[in-house]
Amino acid sequence: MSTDQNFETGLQGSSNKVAEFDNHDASFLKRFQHALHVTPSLVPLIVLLISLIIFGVLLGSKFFSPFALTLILQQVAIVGIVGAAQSVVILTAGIDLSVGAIMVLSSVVMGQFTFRYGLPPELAVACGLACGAICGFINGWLIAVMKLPPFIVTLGMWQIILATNFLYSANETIRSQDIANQAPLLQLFGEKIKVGGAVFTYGVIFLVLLVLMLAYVLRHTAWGRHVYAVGDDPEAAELSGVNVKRILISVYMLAGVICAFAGWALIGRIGSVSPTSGQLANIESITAVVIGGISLFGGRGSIMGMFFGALIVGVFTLGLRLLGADAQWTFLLIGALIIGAVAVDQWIRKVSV
Amino acid sequence: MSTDQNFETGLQGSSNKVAEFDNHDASFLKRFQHALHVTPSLVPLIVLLISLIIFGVLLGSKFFSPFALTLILQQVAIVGIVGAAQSVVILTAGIDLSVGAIMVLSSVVMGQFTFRYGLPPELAVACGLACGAICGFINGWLIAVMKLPPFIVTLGMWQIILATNFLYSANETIRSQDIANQAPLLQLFGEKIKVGGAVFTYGVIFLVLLVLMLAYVLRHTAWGRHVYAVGDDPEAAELSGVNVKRILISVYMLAGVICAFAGWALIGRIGSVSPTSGQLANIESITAVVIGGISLFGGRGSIMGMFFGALIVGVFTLGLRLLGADAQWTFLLIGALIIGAVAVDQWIRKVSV
Amino acid sequence: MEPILKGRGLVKRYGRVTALDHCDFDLYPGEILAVIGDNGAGKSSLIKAVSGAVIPDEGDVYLDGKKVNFHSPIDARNEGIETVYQTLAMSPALSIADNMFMGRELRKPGFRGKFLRQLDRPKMEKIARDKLSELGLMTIQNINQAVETLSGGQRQGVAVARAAAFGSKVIILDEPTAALGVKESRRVLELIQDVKSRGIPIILISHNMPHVFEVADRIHIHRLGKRLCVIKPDEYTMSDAVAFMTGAKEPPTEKNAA
Amino acid sequence: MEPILKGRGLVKRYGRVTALDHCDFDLYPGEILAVIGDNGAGKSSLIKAVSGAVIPDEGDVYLDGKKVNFHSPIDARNEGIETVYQTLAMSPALSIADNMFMGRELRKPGFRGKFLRQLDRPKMEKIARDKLSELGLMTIQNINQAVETLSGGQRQGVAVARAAAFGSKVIILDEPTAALGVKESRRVLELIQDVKSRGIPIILISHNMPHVFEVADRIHIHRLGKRLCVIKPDEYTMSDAVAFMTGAKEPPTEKNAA
Amino acid sequence: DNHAITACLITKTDTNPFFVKMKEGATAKAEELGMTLKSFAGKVDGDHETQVAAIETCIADGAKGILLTASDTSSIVSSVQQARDAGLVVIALDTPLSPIDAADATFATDNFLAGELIGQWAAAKLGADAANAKIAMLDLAVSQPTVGVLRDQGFLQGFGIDLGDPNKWGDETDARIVGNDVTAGNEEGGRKAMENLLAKDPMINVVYTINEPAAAGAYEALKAIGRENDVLIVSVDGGCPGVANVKDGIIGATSQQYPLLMASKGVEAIKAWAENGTKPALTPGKDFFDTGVALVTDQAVDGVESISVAEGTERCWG
Ligand SMILES: Nc1ncnc2c1ncn2[C@@H]1O[C@H](COP(=O)(O)OP(=O)(O)OP(=O)(O)O)[C@@H](O)[C@H]1O
Ligand SMILES: Nc1ncnc2c1ncn2[C@@H]1O[C@H](COP(=O)(O)OP(=O)(O)OP(=O)(O)O)[C@@H](O)[C@H]1O
Ligand SMILES: [Mg+2]
Ligand SMILES: [Mg+2]
Repeated sequence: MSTDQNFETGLQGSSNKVAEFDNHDASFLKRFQHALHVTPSLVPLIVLLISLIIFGVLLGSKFFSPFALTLILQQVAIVGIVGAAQSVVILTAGIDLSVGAIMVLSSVVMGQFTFRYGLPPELAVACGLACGAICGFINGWLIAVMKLPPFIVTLGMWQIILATNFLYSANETIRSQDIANQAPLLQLFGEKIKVGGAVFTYGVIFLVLLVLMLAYVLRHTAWGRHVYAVGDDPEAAELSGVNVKRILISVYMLAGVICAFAGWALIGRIGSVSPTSGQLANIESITAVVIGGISLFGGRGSIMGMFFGALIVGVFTLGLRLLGADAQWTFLLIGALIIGAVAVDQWIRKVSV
Repeated sequence: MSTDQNFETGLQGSSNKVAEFDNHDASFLKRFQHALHVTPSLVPLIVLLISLIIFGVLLGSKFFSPFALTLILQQVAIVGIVGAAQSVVILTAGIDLSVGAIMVLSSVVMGQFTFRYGLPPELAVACGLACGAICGFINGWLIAVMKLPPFIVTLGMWQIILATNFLYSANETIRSQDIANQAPLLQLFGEKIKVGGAVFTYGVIFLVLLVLMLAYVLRHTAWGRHVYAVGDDPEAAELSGVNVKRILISVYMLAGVICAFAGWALIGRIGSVSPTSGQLANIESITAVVIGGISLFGGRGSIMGMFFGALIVGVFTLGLRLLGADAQWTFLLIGALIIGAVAVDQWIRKVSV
Repeated sequence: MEPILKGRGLVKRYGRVTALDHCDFDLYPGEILAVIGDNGAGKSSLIKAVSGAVIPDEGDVYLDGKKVNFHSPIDARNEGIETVYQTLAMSPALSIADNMFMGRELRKPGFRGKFLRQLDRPKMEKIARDKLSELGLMTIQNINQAVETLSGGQRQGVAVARAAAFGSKVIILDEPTAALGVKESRRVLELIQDVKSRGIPIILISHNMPHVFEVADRIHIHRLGKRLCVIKPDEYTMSDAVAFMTGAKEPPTEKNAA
Repeated sequence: MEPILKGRGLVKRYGRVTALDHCDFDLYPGEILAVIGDNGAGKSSLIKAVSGAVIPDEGDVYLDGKKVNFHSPIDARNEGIETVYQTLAMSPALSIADNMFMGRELRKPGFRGKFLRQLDRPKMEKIARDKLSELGLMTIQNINQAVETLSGGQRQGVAVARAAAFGSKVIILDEPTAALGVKESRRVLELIQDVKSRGIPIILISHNMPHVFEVADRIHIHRLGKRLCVIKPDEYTMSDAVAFMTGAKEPPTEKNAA
Repeated sequence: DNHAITACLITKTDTNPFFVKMKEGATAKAEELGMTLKSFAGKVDGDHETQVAAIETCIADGAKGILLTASDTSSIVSSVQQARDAGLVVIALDTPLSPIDAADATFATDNFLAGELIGQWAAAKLGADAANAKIAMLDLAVSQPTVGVLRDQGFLQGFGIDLGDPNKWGDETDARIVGNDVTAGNEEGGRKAMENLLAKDPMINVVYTINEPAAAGAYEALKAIGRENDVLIVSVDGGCPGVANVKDGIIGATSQQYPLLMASKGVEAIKAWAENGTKPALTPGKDFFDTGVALVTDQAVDGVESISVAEGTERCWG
């Protein structure tokens, strides 16, 4: 060892213990704060519960009935499914403005392939799902390989897909009665299971399963971890061995497929195939995602948060309507409550650090 | 000096020259590339010129007339003004979804204060501008002080302001003839200057002056540099002495005031005061900003780029219509061309590094 | 003598992690105080707490004997405390000159500066270039380069130059030579001596023992979030200091030995 | 002997800045090659060019005598080249364990790993903790902490531990001890010796001359974007090396002296 | 309690003055009859998912009946059925559902007829020149919501142009049509669309507009190039500003509809249903209750029935 290093003799006998401090976290409050900190999706859950309670108190059994509560689930099913797609994309620091358009085009494909070309509904559904996957692939390819900004790519694709939808469908609505008679499979997600007053559609069940599955995949598989890493810092992810392109393309394709499922669920919900649906899916899905605490800058947040976020909006909407607020007042109050919900979220997070 | 440092004696006589390499940048092409690199707004300018030339060749004098070219300017005037507000916000890594709503509410305030309360138009205009400033201040306060995400704040404010607009105006339109008779000041921005076949409205002139002024302020004042610093890395900006809160609030207030001016210009353009205007201002202004090369992640890009971005969309829209594309096809092609324009942009940038 | 900057009972917790654990701190006028300690001992947290970059959970900071409540680094800067943070705190997309003058830009004289509020770029660029030359950062080829295009060491050089140029009361340097080359490190040490000779006290965090023992008047040894002891470099050897800070030896009993 | 990793005529330009100017480079099997040079000399650019992180404008890279075209760091990793970049390349919001195993995650055995593709978190966490303990990074209190909450030195420790754990052919370390404390630096040097004794060659970029002269077999001196000369630490003194790299002295004429 | 009867009004949007007035009329009537009225609306034209949610909300709320202007006339049918199954009476206002008997009753104007009237008027006004007219079609949105298609196709039919597929606009091949563009039904869109079509052919002399705000915008564009006096603008709606514009010669003729009548009739029908379970009667000979449409112009032409501006002003709605 060179003489320059002789001060290092002082190292002999240095401590090898892990640093430890008094554990200040004994109290319930502290433990609660810590729980909030490590599980960020608890925050929107709490906001959700609080708003449920408030509306419950104000409205009584009109709101706190199994019927009304499951109605909220049905009303958020489509937004929730699209929001799941949006969440995965936003976790990579992207954004998908074409979700609504993909959803509608896929549902139109399912409908028209059955009725215009006479394909068996199973095959038409498969074509619809493939259509979603293709749209997603184009998004992903442009973003990952051509390195174009997601916002612009999906903005352009939104217009392209929507226009294609209008041109292809010739604005024809396929009527509910016809579907029920000839291809009930298309309405599968509209089937109901009744438990007492509670009504669960297959669409709602699909949403819950989808969210649980994505939560598992994002948390417990390598692919999921890579999604977070790409959203966090794509350069660092690339340098540390993540195939960023492959992840991005797979994310946008997955989003496309989920949107196609949303399109299928949409047929179940409204009964018919209508090319003018889904115009608000973008903004509503993004709202759900952000209220759910997923950062638009990527890499932070959980899909459960999105689910609670969508429910919060659903609860506010139904609650305010039942309270008798008219449409513009409802918009106004929902605007205020969106800001309020996020403010509460921020506040709880701050307390919990 | 301790003996450990004796290797530093090697430093004596070390070179003090600035590193220099052969200058490879002699050729025109290289110098051009360098120019592109240091002036990013050149890229959308080039895309704009290319698209002008292509449509000019395809359409001849129908397109290359002073009338058609200045018509494009008139058509982008509102989007351009709102885009200027949006640019400043996006430079701070924010986003303002409420621009369109602020614009409409301000124009309604100007109109209703004149006609409902009989204020002199000058005062009503001042009230409209103040209304814009207040909306902007609320946005800025929530974002800077309450530390809420800009997307959510302005999403909520969008709904709140729009609902207020409809509730306050009771959806009443004030007719162009009434304004022309009683308060022509409100239509000021609709006044025209004709130079040969070219028609310049005051609105267009205002847009150009606004862009030039903002370009100056952003580039040559401390406030402008701070806007970039905040967008780049707000934490670093704070640590290095920027009053991040003050900058953010001032940025959103400025955006609000500019939107109010846009509302005034809107009255000039459509003649009347209509609470249903401006529904597309958000998406169109963001499109202009992003095509203009301003990063949605803040801190990069220039306001001139936004101006060219708005013009690119204007040129495409009018050019395609003149080529005979119908409304749906135009919609589709504009989607494709948005992606195309940004792809060209990326490509030029890559070549130029 | 009254310390110019003093901390008492500072506590800072991050979730379950305790970065500062009732830590005391003293800086006397005109001295160079080195702060040494293991990685994660809480050195950066300490200087952030005294420079306004984080607000401590408990404890007080005194400047010139008066209690101060810094709410942001700007407050500290206005009192003349200039800090080079370990993360450097620069805006990557802006130029070197822009970064050096961030928050204290120079305006053109006369009408253009007063009413158009135009910046005096040539002057700022000239000063920036001079300050960097003083530090011997000759490999910077273009003063208008964006900071993100600089090498790690160049970036650090810019941050140090900024602090040295503007600090008037206290200068805090958090590992200023970590990424610097031999020549550039030497310049920074010379600069530190230089600043000291102007009567401004300096806090220097460093892992480089030879540097620390060369320039420091007193050495604050930090361990597990608190001040373990303060020693004078001429009374102890480097190997003692290393032994204290790593817990291999017991520190001298009189805590404020030096 | 054939170099295991070789660069010839590498050029990399960033706009007007020339970071690599027809640079050559050789790493022989089993050796520790130090790369030294001023800040901004182009050391980081050089190792990025040979590890796939940037694609050089001109010039070729050879691995085991065969020309390779790395398009991304993953290509280089697949060939067994593991790199610690100066910027560390970590995902701030993810945990230490997640970062260490990024791109090479371990899956649970059996059904859950094969079909559900479930990660084996306990195992990854255990390995991560072991690797960090080997480096003496004892102050890390929680292996599931997000990397962004670590101190600068702790972060660097994690990056070094990752490279040492997974490199099989070449390990490249860009200033691995810049932010490390005395104890931790010593551990890294020991680790380097350790890796070498496993027969894996190492490229070490460092500004710390004592460290360089202690561990290096050969020293590549980089100046103004090219290799100035290569020396053996036992043939020249530290002060010679510093003089060469700063341009104070002419380098030995036979370029490949060592 | 008198307010025990709750009725719902669900409109396409609540930003279009037409629906705003409809709501005002319904609210006033409900007040008069001592009922509670809750109103809902889609966010944009064509937004039928929000309407579905609104129907569900009304069911949950225990309303007795729903007044509905459907954004998508066939998509909404299954939700309407759900409401009827739950014991609510559903009355389609303004726009019939498809099939029309999906609702308990329909109080509507015929949008196709409204278009047809202005088409006939324009053709008659031009006389022989109608054969070489240059027509600009200012429509609602690229998504082609039904109301826009009906008015557009009605106009073309009235003008004597072959429709192609009557369920969509833009597929006509007649050379007299310079082009279709979309306006979003407001002034801004009207002006821009008009400018685009004028750039295509500056000699346009007939302008069909989806509604009166779009017509006002189109007029501004024409004024900007000094052609406001030699172009015929026709429109649909009959709101008070629109009728005033007819008076000022900005719009040549407009088809007036009667939202207040629809709304008040509808509210009365719900009250009747709630109190004694009677369903409203239909206009004899039609499968809906026709609230009527009238052409408002001061330049009456032969063969097209019209009312004067003075009369139109008396009956206008907002
Ligand atoms: N923002 C933060 N969130 C959570 N924990 C943090 C944060 N900042 C620091 N810590 C923790 O606080 C402890 C002290 O960190 P600090 O940066 O002060 O150490 P340091 O002495 O400066 O170390 P180094 O020499 O490596 O820079 C570390 O354990 C670190 O993990
Ligand atoms: N992405 C980039 N864009 C532009 N210039 C760059 C970029 N990366 C490096 N440079 C420039 O290239 C030159 C070499 O940088 P490099 O990082 O290779 O130096 P280095 O020898 O590693 O320095 P240090 O010891 O400070 O880390 C510097 O002048 C730097 O400014
Ligand atoms: Mg530190
Ligand atoms: Mg380097």
